[in-house]
Amino acid sequence: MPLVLNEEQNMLKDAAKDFCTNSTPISQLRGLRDGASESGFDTDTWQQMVDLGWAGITIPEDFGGLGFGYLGMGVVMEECGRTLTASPLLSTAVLGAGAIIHGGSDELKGDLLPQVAGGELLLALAVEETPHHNPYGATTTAEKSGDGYKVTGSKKFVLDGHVANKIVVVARTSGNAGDRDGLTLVLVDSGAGVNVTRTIMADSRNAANIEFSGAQGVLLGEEGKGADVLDKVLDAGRILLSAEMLGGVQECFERTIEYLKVREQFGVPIGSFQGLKHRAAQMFCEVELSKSVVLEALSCLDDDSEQVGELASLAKARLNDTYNLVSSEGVQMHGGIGMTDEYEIGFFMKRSRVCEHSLGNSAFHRDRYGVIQGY
Amino acid sequence: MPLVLNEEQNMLKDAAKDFCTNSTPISQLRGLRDGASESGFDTDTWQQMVDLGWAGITIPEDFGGLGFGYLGMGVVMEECGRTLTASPLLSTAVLGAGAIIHGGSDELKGDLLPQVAGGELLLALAVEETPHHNPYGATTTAEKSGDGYKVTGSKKFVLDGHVANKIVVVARTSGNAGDRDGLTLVLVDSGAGVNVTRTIMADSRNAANIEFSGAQGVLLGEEGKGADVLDKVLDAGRILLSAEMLGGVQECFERTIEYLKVREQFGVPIGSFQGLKHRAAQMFCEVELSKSVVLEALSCLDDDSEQVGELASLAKARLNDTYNLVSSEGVQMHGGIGMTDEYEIGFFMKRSRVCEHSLGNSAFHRDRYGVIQGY
Amino acid sequence: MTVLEEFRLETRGWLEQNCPASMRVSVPEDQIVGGGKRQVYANPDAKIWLDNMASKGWTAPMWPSKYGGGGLSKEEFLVLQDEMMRISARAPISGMGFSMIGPTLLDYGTQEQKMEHLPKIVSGEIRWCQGYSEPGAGSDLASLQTKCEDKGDHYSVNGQKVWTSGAQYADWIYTLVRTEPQAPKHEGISFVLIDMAQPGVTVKPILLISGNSPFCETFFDDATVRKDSLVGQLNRGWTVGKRLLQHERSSISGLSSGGKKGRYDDMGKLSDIAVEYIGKDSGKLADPALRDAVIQNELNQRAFGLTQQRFMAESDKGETATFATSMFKYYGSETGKERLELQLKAMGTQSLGWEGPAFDVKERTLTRTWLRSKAGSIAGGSSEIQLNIIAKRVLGLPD
Amino acid sequence: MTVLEEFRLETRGWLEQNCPASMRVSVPEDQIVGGGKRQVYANPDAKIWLDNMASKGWTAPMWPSKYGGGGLSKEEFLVLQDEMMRISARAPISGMGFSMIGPTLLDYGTQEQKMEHLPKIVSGEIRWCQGYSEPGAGSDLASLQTKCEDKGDHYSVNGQKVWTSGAQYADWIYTLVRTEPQAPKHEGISFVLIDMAQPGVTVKPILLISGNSPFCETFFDDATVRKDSLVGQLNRGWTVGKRLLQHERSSISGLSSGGKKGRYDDMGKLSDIAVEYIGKDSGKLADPALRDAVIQNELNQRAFGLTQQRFMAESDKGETATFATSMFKYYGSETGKERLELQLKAMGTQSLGWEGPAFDVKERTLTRTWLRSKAGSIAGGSSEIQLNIIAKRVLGLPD
Repeated sequence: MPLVLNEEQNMLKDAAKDFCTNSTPISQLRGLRDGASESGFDTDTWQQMVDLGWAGITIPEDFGGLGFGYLGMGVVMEECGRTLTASPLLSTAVLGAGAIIHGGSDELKGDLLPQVAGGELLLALAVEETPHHNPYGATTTAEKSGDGYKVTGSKKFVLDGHVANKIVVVARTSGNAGDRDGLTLVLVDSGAGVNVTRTIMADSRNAANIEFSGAQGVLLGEEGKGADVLDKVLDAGRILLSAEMLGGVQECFERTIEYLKVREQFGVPIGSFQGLKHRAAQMFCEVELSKSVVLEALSCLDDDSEQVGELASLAKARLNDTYNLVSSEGVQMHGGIGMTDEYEIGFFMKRSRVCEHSLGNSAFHRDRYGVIQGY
Repeated sequence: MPLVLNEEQNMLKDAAKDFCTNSTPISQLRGLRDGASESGFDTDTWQQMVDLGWAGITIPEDFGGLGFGYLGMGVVMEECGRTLTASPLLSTAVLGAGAIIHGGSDELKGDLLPQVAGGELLLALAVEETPHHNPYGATTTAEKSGDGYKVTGSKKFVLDGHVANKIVVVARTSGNAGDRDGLTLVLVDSGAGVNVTRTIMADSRNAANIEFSGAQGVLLGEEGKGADVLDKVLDAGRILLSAEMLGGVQECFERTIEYLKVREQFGVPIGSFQGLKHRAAQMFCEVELSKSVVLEALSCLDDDSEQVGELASLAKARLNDTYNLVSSEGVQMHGGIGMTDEYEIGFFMKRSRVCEHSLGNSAFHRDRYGVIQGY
Repeated sequence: MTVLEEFRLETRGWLEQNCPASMRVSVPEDQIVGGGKRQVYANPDAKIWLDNMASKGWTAPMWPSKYGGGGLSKEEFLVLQDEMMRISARAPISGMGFSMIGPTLLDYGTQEQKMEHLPKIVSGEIRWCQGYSEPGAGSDLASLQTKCEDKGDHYSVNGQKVWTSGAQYADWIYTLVRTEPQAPKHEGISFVLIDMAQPGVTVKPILLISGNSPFCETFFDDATVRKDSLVGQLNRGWTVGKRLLQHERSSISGLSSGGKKGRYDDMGKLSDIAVEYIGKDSGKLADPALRDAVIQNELNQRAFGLTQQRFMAESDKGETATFATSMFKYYGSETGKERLELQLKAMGTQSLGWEGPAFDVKERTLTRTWLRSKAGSIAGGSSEIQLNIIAKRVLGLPD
Repeated sequence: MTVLEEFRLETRGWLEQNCPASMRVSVPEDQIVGGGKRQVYANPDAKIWLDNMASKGWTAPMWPSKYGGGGLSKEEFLVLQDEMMRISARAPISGMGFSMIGPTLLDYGTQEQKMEHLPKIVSGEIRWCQGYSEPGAGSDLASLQTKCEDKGDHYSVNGQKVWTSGAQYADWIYTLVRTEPQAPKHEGISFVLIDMAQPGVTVKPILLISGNSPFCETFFDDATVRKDSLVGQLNRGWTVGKRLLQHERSSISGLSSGGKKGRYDDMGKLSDIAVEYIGKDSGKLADPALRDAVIQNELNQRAFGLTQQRFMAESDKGETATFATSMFKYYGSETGKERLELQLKAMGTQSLGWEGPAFDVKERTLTRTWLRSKAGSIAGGSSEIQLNIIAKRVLGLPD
């Protein structure tokens, strides 16, 4: 756990900052929203991200990736979070690719991972069936069928499910909803037996509800032991999403501080009012603590440490709460114009809440942390 | 639920304010503490309170009391709370007398209640067996023996248990710890088979741990149905303790506001700093809301309303939290001198926490409120 | 039978006959009647109900009957409220005419102004909006720049207002303007009434983060104001304007309900919604940390409601003390915001839908109500301003 | 084997031989060694352990060896820490000599001052205390009034200091005094070292709400100060004093542990204590609302510890940036206070005992630690002051 970036990671971060600032400012997201874009992200932009190697940052070099690790992916996600960049990076390069890396046969990896790194393949992970994160809650079934499995059931809030070419489905081959045992991961093509409805969310980003009616797919990992792969994939997802959120937190906070300096009321900058100063300073502390937990969690991922689970929960719970706080205070401190759609600060508040409910809210992660700690 | 006091109650309040200000200022409590008083309260003062009729405020006129009701007792408790008056009012006139009023035979009432009103008899209610309020948790047993019952077991944190002449013991005649059924209230004399150890608490007030080894007593209410009486007595106790706490809250808050006006730092009164102003204004709101819930809860008691239970929990939970907040902020805003024993503000902080853990902390009462509301 | 009991029986009978059945269910947000010349009645019963109530003056029950009001005493008003609640009758009309400018004219208006404007509010003929804030002014209301010049037989107004709520539907606007540019900030301001049906007034809706446009920018370009449309004295409009703000704060805090109902409880009780979306475990809401927070919020709402009732009971005239409005505005909007944040947590991803079939009406409404609630602690004097007022006016803390 | 690995082996061996067995358990509060001429050793091993460590200079491992210190590099220091932790060796000595005046003399002292004072700190011969605050000054430290006059061959000091922590045990006091009464507040202050063993210095302990007297009032009545006991320039003591405050803030925040251990964790982990007093239900702490709060506090402590480690890692010299000390002081003391409040909730009425047999040592210690913790956000610059510093220095918000 170095808790500082190395030079390579710093260079990646600088490059990501440049790209996001210039190519994916928030106005891009606004444009996608107002133009009712069907994919919800800009495909040219995605191709550029692929060309920069981002889709393969965590994919081993043997399979066509950069092998830069999670700290590398983290700095990119963080910069994307600053500009609310819409892209399939989390769904495809973290969640989907992760399931294949941890659960796929060498043949499957050799076949699919280069396609992910090359931007030809979009993936999604279908886990939720209720409005709350519940990794072991699957009632969707998988039945053996030929070489593979047939999947039946319905999934909610599948990130980028509406554009994915292949979907990793968390299904059940035995046991009951809530059991960790009996889960099986099946990789299905988005085609026959897969009915996708995009859900238009408040943050103008992308998810889908998906009905599977006997869709055919292949096994990832072992039958009934899907949770072993799933936990790893979800923890990586939680930590990388936390990294994205950290970017949003910082950008939103910095914009708010800047506004406090320039906005005048009663003849003075509102940042001179101690009531606001103290709240700003308190937020500063929360932001600094957030940076530390994300960095440590990313390091643990790279080290494949036993502490990944607790660090994922530490990071996600903290980033949920900090993003919620900083974005709410951002709107409040901007006053009336913070309430207008024209001004961008509100976009962070919308994104913060969708992130909060993706891959586990704070109650979920605090409970999980307590369980890991044995109380 | 009138939510305003009538003239009689206002007069009682004024008289109580006079008495407490003049006869029981905080310096009295300090004196009791430093003199290591054995009873923990001043017996002359208690006699004066009795002479004012306070011991019999809620006792019906037929039994020698004033029959002024709970709103009347509430205003007295509130004024006692302002000066942290140490007296057996809650233990004897509310909890003990309440158990006799709701559970005693007419003969017992006729015998004992006039003695309570006359200040000759001190009572206590022995309910807790752990450090947490748990009204149905009794494992202390009561066994039929002659006309009465023999009680065996140990009780903790019995308010004024070290001075009580008679003790209402919550014992079990059937069932298991936690069961509402099977509880039986037994009134025992503090004598043979009763071993009392006074507990010196941080607030310099009075409680005791008591061992009962076959102590003989008489039944209050029905065998096995003690919880019906107990609930009423505890709710009255919670609400009246909330009234005392409301007095402490107001006094502590007002002293703090006064200090903010006179204490200068950086050449100006510290009350001119917006950071402190906003916190003071937020506390003001909590104090105002606290007044309302106590008033409403007292009214419900007088009306014997079905809502007594939920109002007791509303009041106790809110006063716990508000007293905690206002006394902590009181110390913080007083700065260094707030930390000294010489200054009185710290007495409120100590009292607040002991009150908080008497008759149910906030977690207990929020949980109870939720249960009453059905979720 | 007391007079009040008699009044109750009469009222009950009258309501039974005059309140259409379709008006006895709670009103969908898009069918709330605000009156005015542009009002469209999706349900014709709404117009009948309004006319019936207006004929008794019961759209403004406590206003004097000579101005078209109901002329009821406070006690009678409470009976009317009770009886309406009994049959779940919806409010026939609401808006700033009733909550803001009406009460202000009753306090400060001339006899002629009252006679001209109040009956048209009561009947629903004229709808009002408010022109206070200006771009760049925000909480510092008194720094307003909109100019009002004396042109002999009339005034002429030039400038821009912002956050003019419902201006796109309103017929008249009451507004604060600067009549004496050289005077200190709080002096030289006047309170004038402006007919919006003139070329000098232009209205442009503002799109909010909630996707709605309840507010507008309103531009005055040589807008004409009659000389007799000045309320209170020339250059002393700040006094009138401040009084009106108290009415606004009461209304934003949900004070008008007298604490009988929690804010946002139209969407259902928070705890019921939480149970619906999360379920129970051994009889308790299955997420214990959220449960504690939900109970806390419901306890706070209840304490808040009791406090509103207490202040009403303490006041003879049924009015609320100045400082209390700041407390209610502050606490009501903050508790309301918290309630919606908890509702988001309870409903999870279903609480964040924007449009489309994956979310039902209740869910989509919540998303937007949540976003809109953030204005509660900004508009009408921010939470920070209310805390300043409490610290200064109530607690007497020094500047 | 690398040099560092070699150092580790040597250190391990040396500790094995030189750390008495009774020094390998955590230290009861009343046996913490502070050194100085009044030090009494309840356990003679404590004196042996101190002398052994002092002989290596390891009571101040990173101070230069010419001043008696250990002369270790940061890496070696971390190894020493590790190895001490491995055998649970307690710190041989602690106090303001090590955490405050020592580092300050290293930064600002003359060669002679370093040679005179540092070795006596290292050996434990001399104990120091701090004279900063004055009655009435509080957070406005620079308004201090204690007068220091030039008497030709010496200075003479008159005035009163308050909150002089441990003054009743100290031999020397470092203090801020006013040497130029006419100058603006922050100028005209000097930093001087005063020998307390003289008639002009009187110490009076202050009884606190916790029942302890860790602080004193210290009176100077024509106290004599040697001319060469001025640290830094005359009238420029504010600079020295501010730098020292950062050391103080680090220490109050628990920063010195480098985030490896939560504050107050000497009394046991909060969650363990909660389980002990409340029990479990289905494997989880039985009070679910408290459980959530306990987890939250432990998460915050962990994030705080990681942040301390991050700042140490980011800094080359192993020192903490100025602004970071304010953050750590603020967050550390607030999180620490919250931890103790939660411990009260967990332990219920057993957490509020004052004395007598009904409460065990751990319980009675908690009551007083809880009360004492309230000073964490007051002493050494209140939480409000730290927030001001962050707002101004880090965020650049205007005055």
